[in-house]
Amino acid sequence: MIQFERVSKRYDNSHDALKEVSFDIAPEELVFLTGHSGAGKSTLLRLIMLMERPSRGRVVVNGQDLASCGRRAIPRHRQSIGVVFQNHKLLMGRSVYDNVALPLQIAGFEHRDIDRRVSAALDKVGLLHREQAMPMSLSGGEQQRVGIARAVVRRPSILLADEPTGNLDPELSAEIMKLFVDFSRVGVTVLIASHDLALISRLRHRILTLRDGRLVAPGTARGNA
Amino acid sequence: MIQFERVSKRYDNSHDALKEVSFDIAPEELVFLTGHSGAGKSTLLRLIMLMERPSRGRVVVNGQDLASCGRRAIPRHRQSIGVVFQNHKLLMGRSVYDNVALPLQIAGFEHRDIDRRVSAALDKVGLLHREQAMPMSLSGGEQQRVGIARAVVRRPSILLADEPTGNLDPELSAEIMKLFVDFSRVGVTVLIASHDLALISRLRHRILTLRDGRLVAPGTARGNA
Amino acid sequence: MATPKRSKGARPRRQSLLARWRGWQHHHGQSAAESLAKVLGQPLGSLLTWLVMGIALALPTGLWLMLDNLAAVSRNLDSPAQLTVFLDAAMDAGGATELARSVGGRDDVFSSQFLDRDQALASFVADAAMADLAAGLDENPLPHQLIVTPRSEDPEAVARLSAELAALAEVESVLVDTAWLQRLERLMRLGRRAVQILGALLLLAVVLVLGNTIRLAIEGRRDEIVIIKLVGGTDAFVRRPLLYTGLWFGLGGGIVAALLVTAGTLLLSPLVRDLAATYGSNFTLRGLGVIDSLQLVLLGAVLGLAGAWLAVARHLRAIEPR
Amino acid sequence: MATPKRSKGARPRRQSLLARWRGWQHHHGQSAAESLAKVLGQPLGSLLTWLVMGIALALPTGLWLMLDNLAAVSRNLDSPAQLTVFLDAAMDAGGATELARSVGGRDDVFSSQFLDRDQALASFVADAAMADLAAGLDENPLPHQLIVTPRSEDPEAVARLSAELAALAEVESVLVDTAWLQRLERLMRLGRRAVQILGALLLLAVVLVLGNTIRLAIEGRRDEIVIIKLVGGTDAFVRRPLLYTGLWFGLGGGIVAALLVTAGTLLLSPLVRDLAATYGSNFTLRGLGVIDSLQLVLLGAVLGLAGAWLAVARHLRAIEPR
Ligand SMILES: Nc1ncnc2c1ncn2[C@@H]1O[C@H](COP(=O)(O)OP(=O)(O)OP(=O)(O)O)[C@@H](O)[C@H]1O
Ligand SMILES: Nc1ncnc2c1ncn2[C@@H]1O[C@H](COP(=O)(O)OP(=O)(O)OP(=O)(O)O)[C@@H](O)[C@H]1O
Ligand SMILES: [Mg+2]
Ligand SMILES: [Mg+2]
Repeated sequence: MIQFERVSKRYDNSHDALKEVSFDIAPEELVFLTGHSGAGKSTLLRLIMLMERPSRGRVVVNGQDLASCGRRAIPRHRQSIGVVFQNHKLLMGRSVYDNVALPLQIAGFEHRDIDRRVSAALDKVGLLHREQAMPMSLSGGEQQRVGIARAVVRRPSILLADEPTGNLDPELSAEIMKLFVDFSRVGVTVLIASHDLALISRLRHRILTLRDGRLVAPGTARGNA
Repeated sequence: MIQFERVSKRYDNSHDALKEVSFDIAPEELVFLTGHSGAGKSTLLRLIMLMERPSRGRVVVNGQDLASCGRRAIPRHRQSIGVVFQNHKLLMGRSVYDNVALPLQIAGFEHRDIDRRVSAALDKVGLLHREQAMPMSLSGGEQQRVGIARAVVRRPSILLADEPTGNLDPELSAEIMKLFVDFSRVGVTVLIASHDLALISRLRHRILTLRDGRLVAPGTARGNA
Repeated sequence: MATPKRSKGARPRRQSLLARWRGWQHHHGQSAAESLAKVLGQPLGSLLTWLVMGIALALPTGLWLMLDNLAAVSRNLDSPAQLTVFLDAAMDAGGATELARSVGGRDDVFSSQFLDRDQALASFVADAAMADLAAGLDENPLPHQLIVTPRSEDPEAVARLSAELAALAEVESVLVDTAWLQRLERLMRLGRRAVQILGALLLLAVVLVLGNTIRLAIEGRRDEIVIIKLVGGTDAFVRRPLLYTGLWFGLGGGIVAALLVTAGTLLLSPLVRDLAATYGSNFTLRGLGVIDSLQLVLLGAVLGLAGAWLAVARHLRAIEPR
Repeated sequence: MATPKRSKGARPRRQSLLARWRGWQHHHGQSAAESLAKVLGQPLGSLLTWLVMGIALALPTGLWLMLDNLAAVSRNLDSPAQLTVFLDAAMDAGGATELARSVGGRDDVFSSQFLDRDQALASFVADAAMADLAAGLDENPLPHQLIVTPRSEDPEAVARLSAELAALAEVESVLVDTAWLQRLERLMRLGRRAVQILGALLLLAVVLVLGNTIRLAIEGRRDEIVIIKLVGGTDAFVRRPLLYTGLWFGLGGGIVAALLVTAGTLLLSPLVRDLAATYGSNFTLRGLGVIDSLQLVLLGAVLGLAGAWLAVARHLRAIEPR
């Protein structure tokens, strides 16, 4: 589903964020991505969703080489991916409901459909009662959960999450992780960047570890989940 | 140094974020604040730095009842407090250097002084080499560390930190926590909100735990650090 | 926390065309309503924008109206060539009438009208600059006159007629009334040039005000745009509310402009009526009609939309998610 | 990662007054430089703002210049009261000169000048509207005239003198030249009213454009303002770069306005010269001098600063950290 072939990424300031990274994530697999601060985790996720282009190498998502995906095709590509951002990236001027409904609106869903799906997604992250609140009036963890609801509301075939539990307490973190695991069970390919080594090692899924932009110990320990 | 006397905070939406919270933090003490997502940790910190006013009760900081601190006195009050925000709150249009220099500029420090102190602070969080970078080109963890450098650069008498290690790997988190502990040793009162129970229980300082806005188990276990 | 359904529905389903059309329609309605709500939600700021736009639109419109009125005035002045025939001072009214009839009978004369010396003074007085000179006269210094309209407008034919009339014994002199029009022409050219300069400046101003406002609106929504692009919003989706914002600003600006021009006309028209009255004219200032006003509002809307489109085209691409 | 120094320096030291003053000065310099860099950094956007402001400033200035020029013209026209004494048609030049001398000897007459009928026609011709009428005359229909300047400007005295002169046997009629000025006065009043309306609209426009631009600048910097307030920035600290931004916009606008007015003057002046020439006048359009231009630029800067101050006062308070 997601294939990296000797991908390197050098930023303008000539910093090599990724160096010759190769891996392959099968459909419906759940993979964790870990590494120290600045190792290149977010960069890797950004390449998948075309926020950046690789300097060298090939990224293939869902059978399509992303190099062949022009500027005008980016929105469609992104619509097929659900993303939880490291810094939430919520619309501060819109209610929680509107934030979660955004991907559905973009895809041109009908009003009734949107209603139903948004409620379901917010319910999953335990925030149905804050539907009409503004993101500003939510705690850090609640904002993060709104971001998760927005990522899953369209039932994408690929789900990327960058530090989705950074602002959550251990108990809630475990619940959210379980949610991601459940998604991978119903056919979604999930890639999660996380520092919470204790939590992710407990879940026994494949773990990709980056160090200074290089993939170390290409984990093959398939989980049993 | 920081005193809460039966403080309650009710937000406009009639949600009680804090209920009758009382505690007392001695000068030069380091205290951790923990609790589930939405328990009221950030609200508590916001009351100390006058981003919110309590609905009931008294907050006394550095001997001054904050109720007596009018609108015009807020800047001076905030200048005496260093804060690490949960969502970093960096100036995206300015370089890392300028971000860290901001509190010094506000206080009217001289050019040379600013240079020296900013370098020292950035060195402490291991980002001296990214001095001229823009925050946008930093990883999540690096942004968080810039926020920490900004909070400590003026050597404030009080240091508040909201989830300062949420985006850092375990190793770096421990280092940053050690930095805070060091600060409390040289006379700074430190209050840190954190979810990382494993880490903070290892440090053996006093821990305040919030549950649904109420203080549970007013920890008195003074650490030996 | 419920577990996701174990259906194959986990893949993003392609929407049916009809559903997509409905969704598209709905987003249009929503964009229009939301941007309107936002515009109305900060009434003072929006009023400022409307006023700026309205003033910028009202000024060229006002000047255009002024030119229009001037043209109406000059059309009144722009009568066909006429000969004023001054008769011998000794001639009396009866003889003059006789002569008028005989001149009127000529082939090359369309009409010939006897103008009594008292009448002549009166019409002289109607000519502004002379009114007061005449008012101070105790006795009419003018002779009887004939007002002769030639059949042909051709300058040569007019000159020939003029010479022949001047040769008559009863005629003192003949005046051909053309140089005066040249002078007016020159004055009007000056006015037109001045109005051209002002008009050009002001149209530029309208475009700039709009472009600027929308550019700043885009900058203010930078975060929003980035986020929408990140979750897969197309350029059209991002553009829509901005275009509606431009539309609302333009529409409001057009309405303000129509109101300003109407107010200006109302303020000026008593003065113009007074002035016209002193010249014995019943000329009244022509204001903006209903249709004109609607066109002005429409123009505002179109300019608003166009300005928004330009600003969006220029600035939207620059905003890419990081 | 170094450990913090174990000094008591961990408390925020109060800065010495001198150091604070230096820091304050430095922040002023920095705010000025940074806001200028930002303004120049997006040259097109800033140019737009400058043009909008420049146009809004140039229009009232241009109108003011126009009025100024008109006033200069009317000052030429504004000669003291004069009596034109039309003599009996039968009187010859010699008798008229004699009479002029005797009238000139009167106590209530300042000067009395004999105007030959041919001269009179010539001066008649100089009066624009009549030039072409006269050009068509074969013979001079005017009698000899005296131009009498009364010693007193008092209307009653002038009226008495006029009556006494009219009673003389040699005098046909006397013309008192005042009503003509009333008429010009009325015309000027109309012009002034029109210019007042336009000027008011345009000054409003300047203020609005500025307020709007700074308001949007504030909104664009919302995040920045919140963060600065969060780390203890005073209102003055937040305000400073915004005020400088207003200053730069105003200054640029003033410069653009001066250039526009100068360009407009240069475009119009040949036309005005031509027109003046047809009236035998060597009147030239008075443009903006160096001092005037500098004042305009200064006015722009002051308005920019004032507009920024107003916008900041209105909108800055609303931005509080959450
Ligand atoms: N736009 C950019 N321009 C220049 N350098 C960048 C840019 N984005 C990221 N970097 C650098 O690339 C490196 C990898 O960044 P990345 O965000 O991928 O790290 P990360 O693994 O997500 O770290 P964290 O856990 O702290 O979020 C970092 O050193 C960062 O400073
Ligand atoms: N401005 C606000 N208006 C209304 N409710 C608010 C506001 N700010 C916070 N709340 C609510 O108050 C509660 C406590 O919020 P707070 O941010 O203090 O939680 P927290 O302990 O910091 O949580 P987290 O660990 O997720 O950051 C939450 O339920 C939140 O939704
Ligand atoms: Mg990252
Ligand atoms: Mg919080």
